[in-house]
Amino acid sequence: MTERFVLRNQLPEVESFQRRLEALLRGYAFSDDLIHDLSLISEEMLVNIVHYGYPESEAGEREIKVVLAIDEARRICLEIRDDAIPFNPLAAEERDIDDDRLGGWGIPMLKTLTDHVEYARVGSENVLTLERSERDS
Amino acid sequence: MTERFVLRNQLPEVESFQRRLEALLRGYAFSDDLIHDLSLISEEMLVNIVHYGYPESEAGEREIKVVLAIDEARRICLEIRDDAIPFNPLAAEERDIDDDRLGGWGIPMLKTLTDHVEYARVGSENVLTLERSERDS
Amino acid sequence: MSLEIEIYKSDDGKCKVELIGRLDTNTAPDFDTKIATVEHAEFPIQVVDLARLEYLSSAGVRSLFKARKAASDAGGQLLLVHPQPQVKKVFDIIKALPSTSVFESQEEMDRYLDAMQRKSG
Amino acid sequence: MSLEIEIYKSDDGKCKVELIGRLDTNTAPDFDTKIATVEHAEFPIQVVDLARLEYLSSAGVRSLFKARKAASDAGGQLLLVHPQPQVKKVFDIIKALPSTSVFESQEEMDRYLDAMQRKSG
Ligand SMILES: Nc1ncnc2c1ncn2[C@@H]1O[C@H](COP(=O)(O)OP(=O)(O)O)[C@@H](O)[C@H]1O
Ligand SMILES: Nc1ncnc2c1ncn2[C@@H]1O[C@H](COP(=O)(O)OP(=O)(O)O)[C@@H](O)[C@H]1O
Repeated sequence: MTERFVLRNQLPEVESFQRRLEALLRGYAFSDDLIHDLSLISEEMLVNIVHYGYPESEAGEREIKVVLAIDEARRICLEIRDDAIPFNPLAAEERDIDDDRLGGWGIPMLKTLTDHVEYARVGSENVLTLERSERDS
Repeated sequence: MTERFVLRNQLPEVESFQRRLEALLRGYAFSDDLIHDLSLISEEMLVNIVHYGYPESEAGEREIKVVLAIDEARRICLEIRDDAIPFNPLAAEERDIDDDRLGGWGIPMLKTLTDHVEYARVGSENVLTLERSERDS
Repeated sequence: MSLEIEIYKSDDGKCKVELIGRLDTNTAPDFDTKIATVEHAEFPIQVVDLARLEYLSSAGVRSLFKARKAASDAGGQLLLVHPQPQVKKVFDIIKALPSTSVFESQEEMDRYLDAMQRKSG
Repeated sequence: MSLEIEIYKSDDGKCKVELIGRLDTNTAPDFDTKIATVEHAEFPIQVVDLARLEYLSSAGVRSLFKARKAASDAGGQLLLVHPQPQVKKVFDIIKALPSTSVFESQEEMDRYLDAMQRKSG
């Protein structure tokens, strides 16, 4: 199954997307653990796009597109597409241990909580594709 | 093994007896559960004797004798002997559910947390003998 | 071998009392004194957190009951939460204790308080 | 889908902050505001109880760190206790977090505080 979402670039849309994503995955009987992780990554990535990708002046006027796909093996694929400034999270510098910035955790979370992530700049869009299946706990 | 204790009829003696009893049983590798229960019953019975058995004016002047025996089957026998007013806790009236007194729990605890209890008035003494072994949890 | 009593109050009228150690013949009077300092009018709901209470004897039970009665006489409530196994055992012997006053978890207690509020509101 | 923040204070300078719900991009600002109202001079040790925190995102982590830094800049400490599995997972990703600031249980935290006091006393 494939489900498409369109979000405006403002924070309340991120939260309501998370609620819909969680409900949908719950409907497919995924574990609380997996639902938590995908919701968390979504918050991290979408909030970053809203915060850093677009100029303040365009808040709420642009669209972020998300596609959720679940295949027969119950592998979940989430594609996030935005037309904001080019940014490849996989190329972003690794935080190092001595780093005393208070933030910078979103990207480590993305890497840890997914099985596979890809980034591409396609025309004027950032396309982030991530995969995740149930994990043994 | 058999161990004898003599306590004066005052509260601090009860507490220090409990500490010695707990340490001794711990030395024999009894479970925390059993140690807890025997310490609790001791507090209940000894405090009752101190409170109700002797006149206030004789506080600290009388002796309560306790014998602890552990047999080969690791059955614990505790004998409490006092020369206070005659009182048979086993004959004491059962608390009923609607009873709205705030207290009266010592005797139900005695019955629940032991395997066997006997009471005898021997000469001028109350002799309470109780047995307890490890329980499956 | 003793009891520590920590009393926490919130600005919006909640009071939480944490008991650490043993509530028994020796320590019950201290609990009686300290719990009596909490104003019922200001703190109608008093929560006694038993997470770190290792030992409870009938003298302690009596004190908890007295405090509970004082709260309800004043139109408030005293709730107990997080009893550990040895303490739960004692509550089990005292079957007369209403199930609405000892809660395994804070969540369980919250649900009870919410339901109560819905009924009265 | 939101955050409740309950702040409890004791007469002897202890402060406990309970977080209930989600600490995320939406709710972090509310936490920032409320935790800032706790005077460091009066409450040098602030304990944030996470027992009922279900969800923590990096925005929440940032707020906890900010509060922790504010406490230590003022010569105090902010300690975290009772992280639930989903929250623990986030702390595990953030390996940089010193092990002396998140405690599984209150007992573990008490031992740490006792040891600290013995060192300084
Ligand atoms: N979508 C994005 N567009 C532009 N820059 C981004 C984007 N996402 C992240 N960044 C940059 O990468 C940095 C690290 O991001 P992250 O790990 O989420 O931590 P934080 O947001 O706490 O700084 C950000 O501070 C920002 O400079
Ligand atoms: N050793 C004793 N000597 C005389 N009376 C006793 C003794 N132990 C108990 N009692 C009586 O039995 C009652 C019930 O005892 P108990 O169940 O321990 O509850 P409580 O001490 O809370 O009243 C006491 O109130 C007291 O009147």
